[in-house]
Amino acid sequence: MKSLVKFTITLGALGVIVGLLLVMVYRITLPVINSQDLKALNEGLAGVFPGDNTFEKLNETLKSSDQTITIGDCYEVKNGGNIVGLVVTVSSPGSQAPIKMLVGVKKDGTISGVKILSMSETPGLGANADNPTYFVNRDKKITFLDQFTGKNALKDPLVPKQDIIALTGATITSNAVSKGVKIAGEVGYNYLKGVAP
Amino acid sequence: MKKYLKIIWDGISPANPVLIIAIGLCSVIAVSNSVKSALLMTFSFGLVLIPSEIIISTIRKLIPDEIRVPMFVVVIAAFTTMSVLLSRAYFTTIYDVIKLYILLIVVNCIIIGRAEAFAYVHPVVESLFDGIGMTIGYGWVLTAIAVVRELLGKGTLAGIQVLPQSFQPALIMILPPAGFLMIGILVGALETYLRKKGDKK
Amino acid sequence: MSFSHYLVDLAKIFVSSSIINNIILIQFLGLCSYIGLTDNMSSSIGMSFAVIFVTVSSSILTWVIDHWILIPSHLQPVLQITSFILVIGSFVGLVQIYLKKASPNLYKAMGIYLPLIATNCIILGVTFINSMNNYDFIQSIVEAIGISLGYTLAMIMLAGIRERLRNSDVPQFFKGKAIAFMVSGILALAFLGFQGMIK
Amino acid sequence: MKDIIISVATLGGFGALFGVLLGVFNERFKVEENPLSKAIYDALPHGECGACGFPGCFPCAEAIAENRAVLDACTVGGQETAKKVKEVLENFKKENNKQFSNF
Repeated sequence: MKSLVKFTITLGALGVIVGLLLVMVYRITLPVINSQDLKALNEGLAGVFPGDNTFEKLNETLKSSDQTITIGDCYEVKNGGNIVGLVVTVSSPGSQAPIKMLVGVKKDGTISGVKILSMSETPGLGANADNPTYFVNRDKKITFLDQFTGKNALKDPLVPKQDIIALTGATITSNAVSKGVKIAGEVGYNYLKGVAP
Repeated sequence: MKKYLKIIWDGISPANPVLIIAIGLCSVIAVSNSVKSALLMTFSFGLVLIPSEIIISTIRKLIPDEIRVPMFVVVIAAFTTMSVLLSRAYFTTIYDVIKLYILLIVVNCIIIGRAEAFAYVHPVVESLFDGIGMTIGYGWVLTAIAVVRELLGKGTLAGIQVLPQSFQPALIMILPPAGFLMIGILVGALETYLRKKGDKK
Repeated sequence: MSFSHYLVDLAKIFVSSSIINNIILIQFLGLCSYIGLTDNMSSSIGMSFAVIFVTVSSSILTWVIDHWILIPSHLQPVLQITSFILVIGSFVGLVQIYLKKASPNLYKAMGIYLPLIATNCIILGVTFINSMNNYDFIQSIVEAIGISLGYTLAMIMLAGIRERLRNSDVPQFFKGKAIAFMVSGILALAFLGFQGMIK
Repeated sequence: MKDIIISVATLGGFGALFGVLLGVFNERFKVEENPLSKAIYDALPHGECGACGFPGCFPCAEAIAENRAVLDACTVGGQETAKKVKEVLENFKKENNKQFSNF
């Protein structure tokens, strides 16, 4: 009987103390983390859709044609009042966990840029997807993600080993990123066709 | 002072976590395909192991023996989460670099292995040195494997092109199975070295 | 989606978690007990049952915590790692005490590796994979069963091979753990063949 | 304020719940410890390295207690551990000859 009381108190007390400490640290760091994430998002949006545009979050969520790919928040890209494009947050299943990306889409469906927000691929293999020093084309210094810029989501197949050079040793990651970009491009094109013909 | 050096030396070769005790292999194989990620892994590994051993060692008297496992894991997990939150808020540059490895470390067996085997039965200062010894022991094995795998697999060393372009890299070396083969060779080497040293003594 | 679609999806999760993405030979998690215990068959089987029990029961309880407490309260980034590990560590504590009484020699054979399951990469890995892919309740149980059976498969395979290796002349350099690593490397290569089986 | 309550309640609550469960299990599945192997275990360096062939130091200590293993089975410990183990065995033998004999 004695050990039961001892265990309950020790483990319970540890839980309470740890719970308190964790929340305290979380409360101190939450505002800072949120401002950092906001800054990163704005940088991401600007990076994915170059030019001095304003980004406005859509309140409706768009549907993706492929069931394994989920579409997150989308941002309308405005330049001087008229809509010039859409930035789509898309997440497609990577080797262990979903890969979350920002994909910029112009009105005619061409991809203006891709940025990976979060992924948990193996370092040195899949994680090379957003590695700035890993070039698929060494002399032109094109990284894995730069390949997508300028391609058209409707006309080009966007499939590794066809028009996209895959990451060495990480076929699953390459397929996941390419499929995510393709679906995001189609969703963006269909939305823009309806809003700004 | 000599005692502390012995503890550090234990971590490096006679009781090397990866090669002899054979724990913490999960991250060694996954991460040892480039020298850069190996060094970053060792850095973030030390960042978690050394404080964890110190914390466990300070509160070791309060932990009843029968439930030491749940207690250890909660303390270490809480400490890791707090350091992740703090580094995500205030040291963002470091965080972006080591964020992939943090999850690998939380599940790493060495931390619990050392908490259970060493920190729980030794005073704080010795635990600190054991943490340092283990980190160095873990680090040199990881980097040794990473050097060989990156050299043969990509022809580069820490990203710098070392072997001439004509060298056709053996892709297998960066793929994870090569991690197993490399550790096999290293374990064989260290055990023969220790066996020879043992016979001489 | 229709019920048959759902079943196909479950089967896909089971096959991919047990064989295609085998937790040991492809994802390289849980290697500590894999190398440490496979030098005798009975402790490998004992360990596999302990892992199956702890994995399935932890993923049930962690799914409940995740979806009933953490997600509604937006406290996931803070509490997730610690609460999952508290559950897993406690289940391991229960298994440890139970095994010490039920089968003492199995308990002795597992030695240090039994407490190591607590942070064993597999179990925390499973709960994290379930949470990141936000599987629903049934899917996370199927994933847990799949992964722990994949673990058992790899453990028994290596234990069998190592037993045969004991009476074959392994070069002196590779005696003991070294040959286990080499064999596992070849097994991992063989398992690479399953990649892309499910589109 | 709400997040503090939730966090403390979750971790504290589950901690206490598992405390009870572990306590009940510990009482129900009590097993008497072999005092000699506990004493030998304390003398070993707890490297848990398995170099002695046993998965961890406790199995090695029990093997020495039931003389299934030789005094200096712990290779990493070397001579001083062997000396310590010998001392533990000696004073254990002196103290309670009767109990030691029936192992």
